[in-house]
Amino acid sequence: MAKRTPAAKTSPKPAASAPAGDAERTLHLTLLRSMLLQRRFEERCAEAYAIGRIGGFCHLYIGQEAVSTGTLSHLRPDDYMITTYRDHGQALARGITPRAVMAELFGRIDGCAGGKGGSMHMFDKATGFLGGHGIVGGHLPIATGVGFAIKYRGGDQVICCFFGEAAVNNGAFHEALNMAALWKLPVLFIIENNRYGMGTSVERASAINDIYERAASYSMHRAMVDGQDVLAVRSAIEEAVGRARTDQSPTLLEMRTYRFMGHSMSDAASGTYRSKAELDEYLKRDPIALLRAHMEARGTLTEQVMQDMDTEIKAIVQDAWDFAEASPEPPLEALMEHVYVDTTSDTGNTAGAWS
Amino acid sequence: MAKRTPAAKTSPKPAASAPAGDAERTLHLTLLRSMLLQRRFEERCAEAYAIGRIGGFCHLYIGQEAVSTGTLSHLRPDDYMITTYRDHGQALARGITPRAVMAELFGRIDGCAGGKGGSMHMFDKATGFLGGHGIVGGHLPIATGVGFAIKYRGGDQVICCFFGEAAVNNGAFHEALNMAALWKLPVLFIIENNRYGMGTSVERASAINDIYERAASYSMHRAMVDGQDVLAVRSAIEEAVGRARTDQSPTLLEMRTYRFMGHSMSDAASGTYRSKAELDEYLKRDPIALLRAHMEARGTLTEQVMQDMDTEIKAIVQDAWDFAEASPEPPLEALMEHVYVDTTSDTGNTAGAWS
Amino acid sequence: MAIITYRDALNQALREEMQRDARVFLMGEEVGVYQGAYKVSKGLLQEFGEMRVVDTPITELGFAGVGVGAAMVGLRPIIEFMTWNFALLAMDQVVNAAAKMLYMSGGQFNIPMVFRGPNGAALQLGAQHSQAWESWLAHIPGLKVVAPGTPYDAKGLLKAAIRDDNPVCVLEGEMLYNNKGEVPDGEYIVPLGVADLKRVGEHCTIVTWGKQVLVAMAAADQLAKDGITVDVVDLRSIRPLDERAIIDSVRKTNRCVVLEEGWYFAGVGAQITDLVQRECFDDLDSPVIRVTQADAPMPYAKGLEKAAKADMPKTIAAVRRALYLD
Amino acid sequence: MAIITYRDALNQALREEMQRDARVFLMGEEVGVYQGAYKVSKGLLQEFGEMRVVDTPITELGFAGVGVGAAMVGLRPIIEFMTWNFALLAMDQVVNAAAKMLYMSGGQFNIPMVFRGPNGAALQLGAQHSQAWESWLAHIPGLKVVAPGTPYDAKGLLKAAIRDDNPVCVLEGEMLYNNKGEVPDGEYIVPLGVADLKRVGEHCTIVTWGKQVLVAMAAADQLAKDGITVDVVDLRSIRPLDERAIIDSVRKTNRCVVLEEGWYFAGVGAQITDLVQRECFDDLDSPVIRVTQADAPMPYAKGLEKAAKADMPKTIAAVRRALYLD
Ligand SMILES: Cc1ncc(C[n+]2csc(CCOP(=O)(O)OP(=O)(O)O)c2C)c(N)n1
Ligand SMILES: Cc1ncc(C[n+]2csc(CCOP(=O)(O)OP(=O)(O)O)c2C)c(N)n1
Ligand SMILES: [Mg+2]
Ligand SMILES: [Mg+2]
Repeated sequence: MAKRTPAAKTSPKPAASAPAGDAERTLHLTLLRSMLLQRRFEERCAEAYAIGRIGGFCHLYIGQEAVSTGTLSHLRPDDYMITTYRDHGQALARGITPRAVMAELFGRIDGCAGGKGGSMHMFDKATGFLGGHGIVGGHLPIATGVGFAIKYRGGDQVICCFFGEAAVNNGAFHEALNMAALWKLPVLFIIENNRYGMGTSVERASAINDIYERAASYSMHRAMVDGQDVLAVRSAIEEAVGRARTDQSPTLLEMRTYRFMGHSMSDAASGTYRSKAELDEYLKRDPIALLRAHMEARGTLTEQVMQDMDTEIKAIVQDAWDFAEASPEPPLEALMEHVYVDTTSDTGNTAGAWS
Repeated sequence: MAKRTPAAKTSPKPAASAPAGDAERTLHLTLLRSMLLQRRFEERCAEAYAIGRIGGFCHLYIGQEAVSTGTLSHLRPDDYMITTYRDHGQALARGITPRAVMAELFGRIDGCAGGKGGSMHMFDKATGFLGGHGIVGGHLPIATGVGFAIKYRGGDQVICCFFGEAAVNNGAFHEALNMAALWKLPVLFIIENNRYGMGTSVERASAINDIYERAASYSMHRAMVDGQDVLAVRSAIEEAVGRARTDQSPTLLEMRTYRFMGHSMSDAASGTYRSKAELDEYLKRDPIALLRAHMEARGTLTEQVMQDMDTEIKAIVQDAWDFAEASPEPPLEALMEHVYVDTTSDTGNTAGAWS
Repeated sequence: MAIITYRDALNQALREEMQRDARVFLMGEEVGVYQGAYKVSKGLLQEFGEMRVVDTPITELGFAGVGVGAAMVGLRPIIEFMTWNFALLAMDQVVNAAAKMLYMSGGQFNIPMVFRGPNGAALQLGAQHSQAWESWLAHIPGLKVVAPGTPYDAKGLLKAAIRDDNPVCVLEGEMLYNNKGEVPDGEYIVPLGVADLKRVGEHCTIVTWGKQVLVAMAAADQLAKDGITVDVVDLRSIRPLDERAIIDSVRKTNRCVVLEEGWYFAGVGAQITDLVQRECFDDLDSPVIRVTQADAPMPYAKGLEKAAKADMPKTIAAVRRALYLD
Repeated sequence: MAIITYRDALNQALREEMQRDARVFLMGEEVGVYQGAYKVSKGLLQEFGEMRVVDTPITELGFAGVGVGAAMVGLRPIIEFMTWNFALLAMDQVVNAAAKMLYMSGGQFNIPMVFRGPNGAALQLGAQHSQAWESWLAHIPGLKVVAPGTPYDAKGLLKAAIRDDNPVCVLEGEMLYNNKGEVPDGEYIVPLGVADLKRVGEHCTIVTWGKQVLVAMAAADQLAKDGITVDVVDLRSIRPLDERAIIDSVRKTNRCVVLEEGWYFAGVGAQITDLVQRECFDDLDSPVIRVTQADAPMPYAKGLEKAAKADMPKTIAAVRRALYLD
């Protein structure tokens, strides 16, 4: 079945023998912390779903944390990002508080979308989090539009657009990438290739397996990245972001990763469409374990630090849960709010001041 | 503006010095005749449009006759084809009678779609002409579906799908090609690259200029073809059809051609978006003139034969006009006919006899 | 009569029709290996093989078009939309190709195909996954549209849809798949365009379809406790519409409530109101009253979602209003 | 007051709003170099440059989404569909993104954008190029929908649409572009949601919008010759709907005809009928009568196309029927 090895081998990685500076340790701890937060948060989501605190569709991010973390740790606060329904991890990695994310999942008023969006539709204007979107491929043209706006205003921001590998077969992918390349827009298209779109493997859905090569159709920069290695992700992103800021050109990155859970809460982790053996193979490349091992080898992480971090994070997630549970449901008046805004642009903007 | 020379140079062409057999002469005369019929027919369409016999949008095929002719001269009667709104030439090349095509253009009952389709929507079940379609890109997935049906039934037919170069940027192109390649279906995707989608040149719409290379995204066979050279078209098609019949695999062919008229009857031949000089340059590679010169060089065509053919064809087109004009308008009852059929499949088909 | 689920009823319809006619095939996302996102196609890949139970890439526009192409040359495709929400991407193929091909071609190419999948809201799926499409689909001449509310109707209507030589949209209900009901053992068909009077009463007519049939029946039970009895006209088919059944009922009860899942503006309910006020102008004792979803995208929060839906209390209130009781 | 065409009125609106607000840009197929497929954007590329007048590839889904993205981060896009027929491909972006974003995000991201282009049939364009979309669009909460019938309304409504902070669909008419009418020289706005009583009469109300306004006016002229006078309520906006204007008129005339370009099943006209029968139940002397396109795809043949359209004779017949004259 697997025509490729679990880990891609092309990505750069700091040599294990280089001396570990303080800056490096701080960075690595930050990355580790972010990934661990996402992991522990999702574990509690599974629990909350099981007891009915969270409803609807719920897609966990466990296994893919290096992608969100490596990518978003490199963005500036004024950059933008947009993603799919599998958005909890990215919401946390981008800096939305666990409280606001959990409250959204619980459908409460303090959620980052006021309880109206839910698991699939996290939004946060303050951090430039332009939403989790539910239609596969639908947010890719939107990302191109954000890139267009950045260029229009003459800024040097970037927009990061995450999507699953199954989206690359959709027409929206094609239209969005062609325009981003044609107009040279600062968009990072990030494929989270976790090998499956629900129960369909990439080989059964795409006529080519190295899907980053699709970028050739648009003469776009492209690379395959080991999506389990947060440092590899970071350096690929660094390069792409640099190009986007200075040259305003887009990049397509295929991050090879794996989801350790089922597609959503109603799907078993293995059985129908992937084997237990395959899952076990990929579990060996847990992104958190990999960074941890790397740091231990470099002497920058001890068992104690790790345990303390874990304890602290668990408390943060518990706090998020408590907060969400205490947050009220939206009042019934909210039902008819936000269908329209009442405002108009009364003054115009001849100066081109961007609001 | 033109980043490429008018004629592509990669296509094979019989050496001018080979001896010309009878079979060759017959073939070339057939091809010449088909192209000339399309040319003269379209000239009369322009006239009919000017005096209001033809209404709506009307897209002439003048300049592109080598593509339809070279392609369709190679198909079997039981093969299928499907195309865009620029469909008169292909309808004739496929063997729909000039009478039926002209009557359709005049909106008459003897038209090949009973007057209901019009210029953009020629249809003919008898010749496997699956329609001219008006939504750019819309018929590409339909072609993939026909390819699927051929394979499903275990046949060795092919489906030829024509479309303009502007359609390659549309999502439907991407979805249709990926499925055709993934499932290995006998579909020939034929780009008629006449350099413009209305007023937008290929360079202003596509991030790459060699658009046949898009097939790489689907690991699909591909080639660029001199679309003004009917013999080059034929040999490219021969190869692709062979592959489709034996191996059931699809091909993307980019036929480089040019339309000598405006996009539709309301568009000038040059001025706004392309220069007179560019048009003049391309006029030098008139597909009819090229084949004629080739035959003259081979001693297989005389001035007299050419003139006789032209006279005969003009008479055929005049006959089509007269026929169309005499054909009645559909009766008003026709308005509500063909919205639904009244039939159901009462018997089933366990035997798999394909009807 | 066996008691089976709506899901199994659909599965039986698919299996029987695929056995009966080699031209029939099922195509869509996850219909094969995964056995259907909602397991409606369970076992079919095993029985009929990869060529007749086809998993697709996520390309609603594309595979809907593939179905149209296959139908043009003699096959009888069943296109499953994982949910109708995603069919929005395929509307060009449904409307411009499937619905218009017969007409544009002057009667040469009919399109014998089925588009099916769950329609409307389930529970807390949020704004993009909770939309009811019958008002859009039924607007389009060339399409037929059915919405079964019970296992019996689900099997019979799906079989009729598969045999029909026109494109038929079958709107199922995610919340209905587990519901059980009686389904005859032998072969049967529920003809398209024939409504079913699911309950007989005197004081008011409730016109409804699809999953709202259950809401109407529950409302009828409740109203009966107060001595108010209603006709429940289950349309089953929205296009063709059984106008006769609606008119006959309203001429009898002189009052009409239309209960629909979707939004009110230019909804199917508006069309039924139009029909009733025209054909029963002198019979109506009160205006036709419509019960619809709140005029907003669907919110995620449980309480808001509940408040948004066209439910039993709202239906009861509408009937009482039609009777000038409140 | 200058007498200018509908096309020039739209062009003025675009130019003035682009001058007024640097965030406003125009994007679509052929809007730039080609000066617009129907020349509505003539001269704008020359005045505002390539970044603000943007030619796109043929990707309705894609560039509609580009507009949504730009709107999310503070620009004010005007997306031109060469015709609304092609917008079918973009419906996912219009419905799932533009219309729902504000709601899904709990009020954080409004989408100040305009989708515009010619809607409905012109002459002999056949089945795929002759479709009126207001019934679909107005069904969707989160969208506003306007359909100007005159140059004055075209300019004023388009300006209002551009300034509105919500997504607004502007339905123009290909057959209207050359029509002339009075347009004031100074700045003005026609507010969204306010109907215009284009003609005052006694015996019947004709409710209409868009290009059908001219049909209604012609019918009114004709009817007047027989002593029948009508109110012509030009809705101008379909969503928000000026319910008051409709109700007030029908309460005066006691009769109502709804004239619309598109198909009848679940059309906007059905919604207006629903409103009228509910709000004017005791005022109506006859049922609301609807005039719509024939319930078939649009045929190409001249005579058939004419027969398919909702025209003046049919409107006159409907008014006479409402008055029990025939
Ligand atoms: C257009 C559309 N079709 C179908 C679906 C249903 N669906 C939701 S997620 C999914 C699989 C997507 O796989 P992928 O893009 O690889 O992302 P992953 O879930 O693996 O993160 C499908 C089919 C959808 N949401 N949108
Ligand atoms: C989806 C869609 N968008 C826009 C149009 C309007 N339109 C008709 S033809 C055309 C240009 C197509 O160019 P190309 O594909 O190169 O074909 P050509 O006309 O050159 O043969 C456009 C934009 C359409 N028919 N369909
Ligand atoms: Mg995936
Ligand atoms: Mg072209």
